[in-house]
Amino acid sequence: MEHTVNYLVCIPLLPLAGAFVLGMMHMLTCKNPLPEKLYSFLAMLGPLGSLIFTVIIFSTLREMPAESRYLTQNMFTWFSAGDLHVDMGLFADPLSTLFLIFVTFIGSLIHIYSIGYMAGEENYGKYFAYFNLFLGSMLILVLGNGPVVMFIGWEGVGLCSYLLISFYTKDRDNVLAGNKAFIVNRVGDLGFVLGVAVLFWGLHSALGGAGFDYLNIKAGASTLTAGTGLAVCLLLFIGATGKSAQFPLYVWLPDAMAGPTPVSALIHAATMVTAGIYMVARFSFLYASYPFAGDVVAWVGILTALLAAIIGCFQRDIKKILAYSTVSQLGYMFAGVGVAAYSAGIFHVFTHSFFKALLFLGAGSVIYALHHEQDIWKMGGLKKKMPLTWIVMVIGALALAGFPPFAGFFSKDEILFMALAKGHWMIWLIGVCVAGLTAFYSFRLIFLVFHGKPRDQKSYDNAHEPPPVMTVPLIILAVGATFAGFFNLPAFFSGDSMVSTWLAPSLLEHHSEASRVTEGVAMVLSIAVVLLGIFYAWKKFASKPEDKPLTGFAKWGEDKFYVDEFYNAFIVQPWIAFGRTISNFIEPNIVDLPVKGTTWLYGVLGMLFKVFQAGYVRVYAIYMVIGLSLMSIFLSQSL
Amino acid sequence: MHDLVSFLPLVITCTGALLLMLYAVCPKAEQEKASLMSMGFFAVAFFAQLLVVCTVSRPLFPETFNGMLGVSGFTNAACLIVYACGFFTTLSSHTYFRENHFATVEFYSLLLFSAVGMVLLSMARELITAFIALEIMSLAIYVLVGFNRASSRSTEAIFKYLILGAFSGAFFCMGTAMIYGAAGSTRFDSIAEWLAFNPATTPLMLGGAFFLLITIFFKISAFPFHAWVLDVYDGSSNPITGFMATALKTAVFAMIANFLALSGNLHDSWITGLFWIAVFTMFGGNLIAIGQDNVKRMIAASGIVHSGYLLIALVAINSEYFSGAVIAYYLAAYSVATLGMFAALSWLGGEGEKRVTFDDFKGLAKRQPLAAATIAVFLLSMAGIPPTAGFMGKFYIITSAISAGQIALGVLGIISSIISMWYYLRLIVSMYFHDAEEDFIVDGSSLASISTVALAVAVFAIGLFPLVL
Amino acid sequence: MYIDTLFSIFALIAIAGSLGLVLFRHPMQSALCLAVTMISLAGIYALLSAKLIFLLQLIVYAGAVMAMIVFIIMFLNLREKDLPEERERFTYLIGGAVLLIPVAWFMIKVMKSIPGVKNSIVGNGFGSIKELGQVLFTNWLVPFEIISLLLLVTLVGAVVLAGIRRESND
Amino acid sequence: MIEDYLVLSVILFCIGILGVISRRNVFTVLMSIELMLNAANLAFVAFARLNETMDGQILAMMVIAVAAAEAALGLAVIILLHRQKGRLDSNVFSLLKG
Repeated sequence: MEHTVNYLVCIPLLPLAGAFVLGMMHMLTCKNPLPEKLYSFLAMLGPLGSLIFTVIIFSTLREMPAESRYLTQNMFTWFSAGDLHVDMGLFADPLSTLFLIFVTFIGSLIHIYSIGYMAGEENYGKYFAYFNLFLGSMLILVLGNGPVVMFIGWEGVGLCSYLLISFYTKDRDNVLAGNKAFIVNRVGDLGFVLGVAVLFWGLHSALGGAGFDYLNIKAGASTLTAGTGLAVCLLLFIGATGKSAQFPLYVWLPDAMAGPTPVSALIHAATMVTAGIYMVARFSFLYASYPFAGDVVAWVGILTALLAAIIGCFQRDIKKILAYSTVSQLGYMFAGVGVAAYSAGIFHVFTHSFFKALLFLGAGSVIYALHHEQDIWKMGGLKKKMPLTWIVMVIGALALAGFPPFAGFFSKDEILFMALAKGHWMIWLIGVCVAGLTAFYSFRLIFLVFHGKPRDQKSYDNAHEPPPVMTVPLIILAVGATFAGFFNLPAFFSGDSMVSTWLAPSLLEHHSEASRVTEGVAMVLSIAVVLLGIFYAWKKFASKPEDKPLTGFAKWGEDKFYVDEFYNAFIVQPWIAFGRTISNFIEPNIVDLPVKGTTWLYGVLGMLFKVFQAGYVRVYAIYMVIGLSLMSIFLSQSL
Repeated sequence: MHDLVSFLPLVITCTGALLLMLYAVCPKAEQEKASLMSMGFFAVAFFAQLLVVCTVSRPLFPETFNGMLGVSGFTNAACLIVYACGFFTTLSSHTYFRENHFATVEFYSLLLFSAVGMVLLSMARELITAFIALEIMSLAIYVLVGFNRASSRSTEAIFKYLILGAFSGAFFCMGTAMIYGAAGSTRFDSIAEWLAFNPATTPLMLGGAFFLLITIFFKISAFPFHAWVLDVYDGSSNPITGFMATALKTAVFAMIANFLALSGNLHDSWITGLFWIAVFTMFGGNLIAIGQDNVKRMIAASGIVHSGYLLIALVAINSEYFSGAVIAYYLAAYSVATLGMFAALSWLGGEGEKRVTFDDFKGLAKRQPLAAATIAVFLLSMAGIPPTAGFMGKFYIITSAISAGQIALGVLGIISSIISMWYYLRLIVSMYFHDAEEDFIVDGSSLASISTVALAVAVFAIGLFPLVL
Repeated sequence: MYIDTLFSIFALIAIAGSLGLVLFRHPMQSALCLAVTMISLAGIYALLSAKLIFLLQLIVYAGAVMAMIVFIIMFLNLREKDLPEERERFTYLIGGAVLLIPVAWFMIKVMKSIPGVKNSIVGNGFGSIKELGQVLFTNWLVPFEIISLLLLVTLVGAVVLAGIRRESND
Repeated sequence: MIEDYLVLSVILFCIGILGVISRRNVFTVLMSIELMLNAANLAFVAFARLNETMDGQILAMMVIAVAAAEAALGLAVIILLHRQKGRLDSNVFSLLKG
C-alpha cells in the first residue's frame, strides 16, 4: 500500500492560507472595513475544507490494513545538521486522524457560532484571521511527522492563544491574562524542548542520520537507556502540563477566559489543551515502557482533577466554572493515559470536546443574551426566556457530570474502570469523588442560571434566544454530546469499542481484563455518586439559593486556594526584583562595559579612517602603492 | 545558430547604444524619450538573456572568435544582473532628471555602452579582450560620473576615478604581458593547459596574476585600493552610483571568478592572499562606514564590505565544479538592495541632491511611510537580516567558506556583518525614531518609486527563491 | 653585437626621457621628454623585430597621441602661475622611490626568471605588416572589433565632457 | 639578452608609478600613466620576441589603441578641470573627502 499522499498538507494549509488572506485584508482595510459577510465567508472556507480532507483521509485509512495504517507526506528537508535530519513532513495515523476529525468538526462549528457572536465587533477580520491561524497551528501540531514539526504547531497555538486571549486589548487585565498564558506556556515549552533534545541525544546513534520522525523514533526507542527514557518522559510531561493546564501550570487557563467566549470554547474543546494529551498518547511507546513516568502522569492528573473540581464548586463566574471543569476533565484524561489506558484517555478528549464546546457556546449564548454579564448569582430563571439554550446546557451538564447515556459517561467510566482494573484503586476512588463534585458544580450552574427567580430583573427582561447562526451549532453539538459516547460502547453493553479498536494501531496498550461484576459495581457506584451530587445541588440551589459570603474552606476554594498569590509572592515578585537588579546595576556597570568599550574603540577607529580619506588623488594612489609594495614583499618570499 | 542566440542580448544592447548615439544627433532629440528607449532595450535584452539562460557552458563562435568569448551558467546569471541593473537604473534616472536638469540623450547611450562592456567582460575568455571590455565599461562609466559638468563635485569625481582607474589599468596590461610571457598565450583555455603542466607559482605566472588581481581589487574597491570609492560615489549622480555599485561589480567579479576558476592550481596559489585581502576589506570597509554621515558615502563604504564577502566566496570557489552560483546569488541580492537604495535616493534626494546625510532623513517614516519602509527593507537586506535576500546570500557565502575549510573566514564574515548593523541601523533609527523636520514633498507617481517598491518585493522574492528550488 | 650596443643607447635615452617626464615642472617639457622616450622605444621595437609596432609607435604614439597632448597643453595656454608649486615633489619622489623598491625588486626577479636568450633580428616576415595582419584578422578578430566600440565610447564621452552641449531640457 | 629589455620595461613602469604618486600636475600624471602603458607594451613585444609568436605584438597594438582612447578622454577631463578652476593642481580638487 502506498503511504505517501500529496493532499495531507492541504489540511493545515487551508486555515493558514485563510489566516493570511484575512490578515492581509484586515490590514489593508482597517480604516474602512469590508462587509462582515465577506470575512465570515472567507473564514469558513479553511475549516470546512480541512474537514472535507479529513474525511477523505479517514476513508483512505479505513481501507488500509490495520497494522500499517498511516499516510505521510514529505514536503522538503527543513534542516539537516550533523545527525539531526528533520523533514518538513506530515503524518496521519488513526490517532492523529481522530484528533483531526474533532478538531476540524468542532472548529468549524465554533467558527459558525462566532459569526453570530462577534457580529458588530471591532476588528472582526483580525478575529477570524487569528482564529484560522489557531486552527491551522493545531492541525500542524496534530499532523506533524515528528516532535520538531509538532513544535511549530505547539508554539503556534501558544502564540494564537496569547493573541486571542488579549483580543480586547483595550482592557489591561485582558492583556495581562494573555501574557500570563504565554509565559506559563513558555515554562512548559522549555520542558518540551529539553525533552525533545534529550530524546535526540539519546537516539542519535540509533537514528544514524535518518529523519527525526515518529516512525524512526519508535523504531529506535528500544535503544534508549532507562535513565534517558525516563528523563524524556518527565520532561515531555512538563510540556504537557503547560499546554494542557495541569498542576502546577494550570493557572493560565482560568484567566484565559478574558478572551471572547468562542475563543474559550476553541481553546478548551478543540485546540490547545488537548495538545498535551495528544503528545503523551503519541509517545505512548515511551510512556508504556516507564511505569514510573506513567504513575507520575496519572497522579498529577487525578490530583489536578480533584483540586480543580473543588475550586469549581465555589466560583461565581460562569466561564470560570467551566474553565475549572476543563482543568478537572483534563486531569481525568491524564489519569487515563497515565495508567496506560490511552484509548480511554483519548476517547474522553473526543467526547469532552463535544460537551465542553457545547457548554461554552451555551454559556456564550447566555452571556450574549445578558449583554456580557458573567456572574451566575446575577442570573436566574432564564429557562423561560431561553428554552433552547436551557435544553442544550442541561444536556451538556449531564454529559459533563457523566450521567448515562450521555457522552461523558462512557468515556469517564472507561477511565475509572481501567484505573481500577490496573490496580490503581486510589486513583479510582479519587476519580469517583471528583465525579460527584463535577455533578455538583455543573448542576449548581444550571440551577442558578436557569431556575429559580430572576435576580436581576432588568437584564432578565432584555434576554432572548440568540440568532440561528448561533443556535444551530449548539443543536449539532448537543446531538454530539448525547450520542458521541456510543462510538466506543464497551463490551459490557455489548458494544464493540469502535474508537479503541480504531486507535489500537497507533497506541501501545495492554488491555487488562476485570470481571464483569466489578465493572458493573463500579459503574453503579459512580452513577450513584453523580446522582448524589445532582441531588445536593438541587437541594441547595434549585429553589431558594442564598448568596451569602463564603467562609472557611469554601472561601479558600473561591479564592482558588491562593495558588496565584503563592506564585506571585514566591516566583513572580522575586523574579521581577532579580530583573530590576540586573537592569539597574549589573547591566549598565558590568555587562555593558566591554560592549561600550568596543563601541568607543570602533568610533575612534572610524574617525581615524575618516582622516585617511584625505580627498587627494595622489594620496589614494600612494595607498595603492603601499598595498602593492607590501604584497610584493610578501610574494617575493615565494619566488 | 546556438551561438547567435547566446549573442543576441549583447547585440540588442549594442544596437540600442548605437541607435541612441545616432538619435542624440537628431535636433529634436529628447532625453525623456531616450530614457524610455533605453528602458526598452534593457528590458528586451534581459528577456533575451532569460531565453539563453539554459545554454550550456561553451565558447562562442569558436572558429571565428578563436574562443575569446564564452558563456556559462555563471556568465548568464551575471549578464542577467547587469541588464536588470541597467533597467532599474534607467527607471531611477528618468525620475532623477526631472529635478536635476543635466541629462542629454548621450547619457543613455553611454549607459548602454557601459552595459555592453560589462557583458563582454563577463563573457571574456581572453585577457586582452577582457582588458578592452573593462576599458569600454570604465570609460563609459567615467563619463557618466562626470556628466554634470556644472557641478564641481561631479568633475572632481570623474577626475579621481579616471586617474586612478587608468593607473590601475596599466597594471592589468603589465599582468597580461607577464602571463603571456609565461604561458605563451592570453587565452584562458591555453593558460589552463599550460597550468596543467606547470606550477602556478612560476614567477611570471605569479607576477602576472598578481598584477591582474591588483586591477580587479581596485575595481571592486578591495582594501587598500578602496580609497577612491567614497569620493567617486559621493560625487556622481544617484542613479549612476547605484549602477556603478552593482552592475560594474557584478561584471568584474564574473571576470575574475572565471579567471581564477580556470585552473585549481592557480586558485590554490591565491587562497592565502585572497584570505587576507578579504579580511582587511571587510573590517577596513566597516571602519570607514562607521565614520560616515552621508548616506551615499556610507553605502559606498558598505560596498567595500560587501566586496569582502564576495572575496570570501572567491576563496571558497571550487575550480573543478565551478558554477558561481553562490557569487551570482550574492551579487543579485546585493544588487537588488543597493539599486533599491539608490532608486529611493533618486526619488527622495530632491533637486541637486539636497538630502544626503543621515540627518536629512529624520522622520521620513512619518511623512513618507512607504519610502521609509522600503529603505528599511533594503538596509536590512544589506545587513543580512532574515528573511531577506541579503541574509540568504551571506548564509550561502559563509556555508561555502566553511565547507571549503575556511572556518576562520566564515566566522570573521559573521563578525563583520554584526558590526555592519551599526551603520545600517543608524539610518533606520534616523528615519523612524525622530520627528520630521521637513515635509519630503516628492513626486510619488514617478518611475523610481515604482522601481523602489518592485525592488523591495524582489528583496524578499530573491530571499525566498532558494526555498523554491 | 651592434644590437646590444644600440639597445644600451636607446635604453639610456628612454630612461633619461622618462626621468625628465617625472622631474620637469612644466608639462610641456615633460611632454617633450615623453616623446623622446617613445621614439627611443620605437627603436627598441625595431631591435625586437617588431616592424609594424615600430611604425605604429612612431605614427600613433609619438605622432598622434603626443601631438594631441602637446596641442592641449598649448591650447590651455598655461602660464607659470597656473602650475602647481610642487616644492615638496622631491620629498615625494624620494619617498616614492623607497616605497617602490620592493615592487621593482619583485618585478625584476620575475622578469629575470626567464631563460636567457640572446636577441637577434628574426627574418621570415616576423612582425611585418602582412603576417601581423593575417594573425590579427584570423585569431584576434574579437578584440579588434570591440576596440571600435571603445573608440566610439571615447568619441561620445569626449563630446559630452568637453564639447558644446545643447541645453535641451532646461 | 631579452631579459634586459624586460628590465628596461620594469624600470620605465616604476618611473611611471613614481610620476603618478609624486606629481600634482595633472598633465604629468596623465603622461606618467601613458609611460606605464608603454612599459607594458615593451614587455609584450619582448615576450613576443622570446616566444617567437606574433600574438604579443597584436596585444601591443591593442594596448596602443586603448592608451590613445584613455589619453583622449583624460585630456577631455583636463579641459573640464581647467574650465572649472583654471588650475591644474590635483590637490585643488579635494572637495570630496572624509
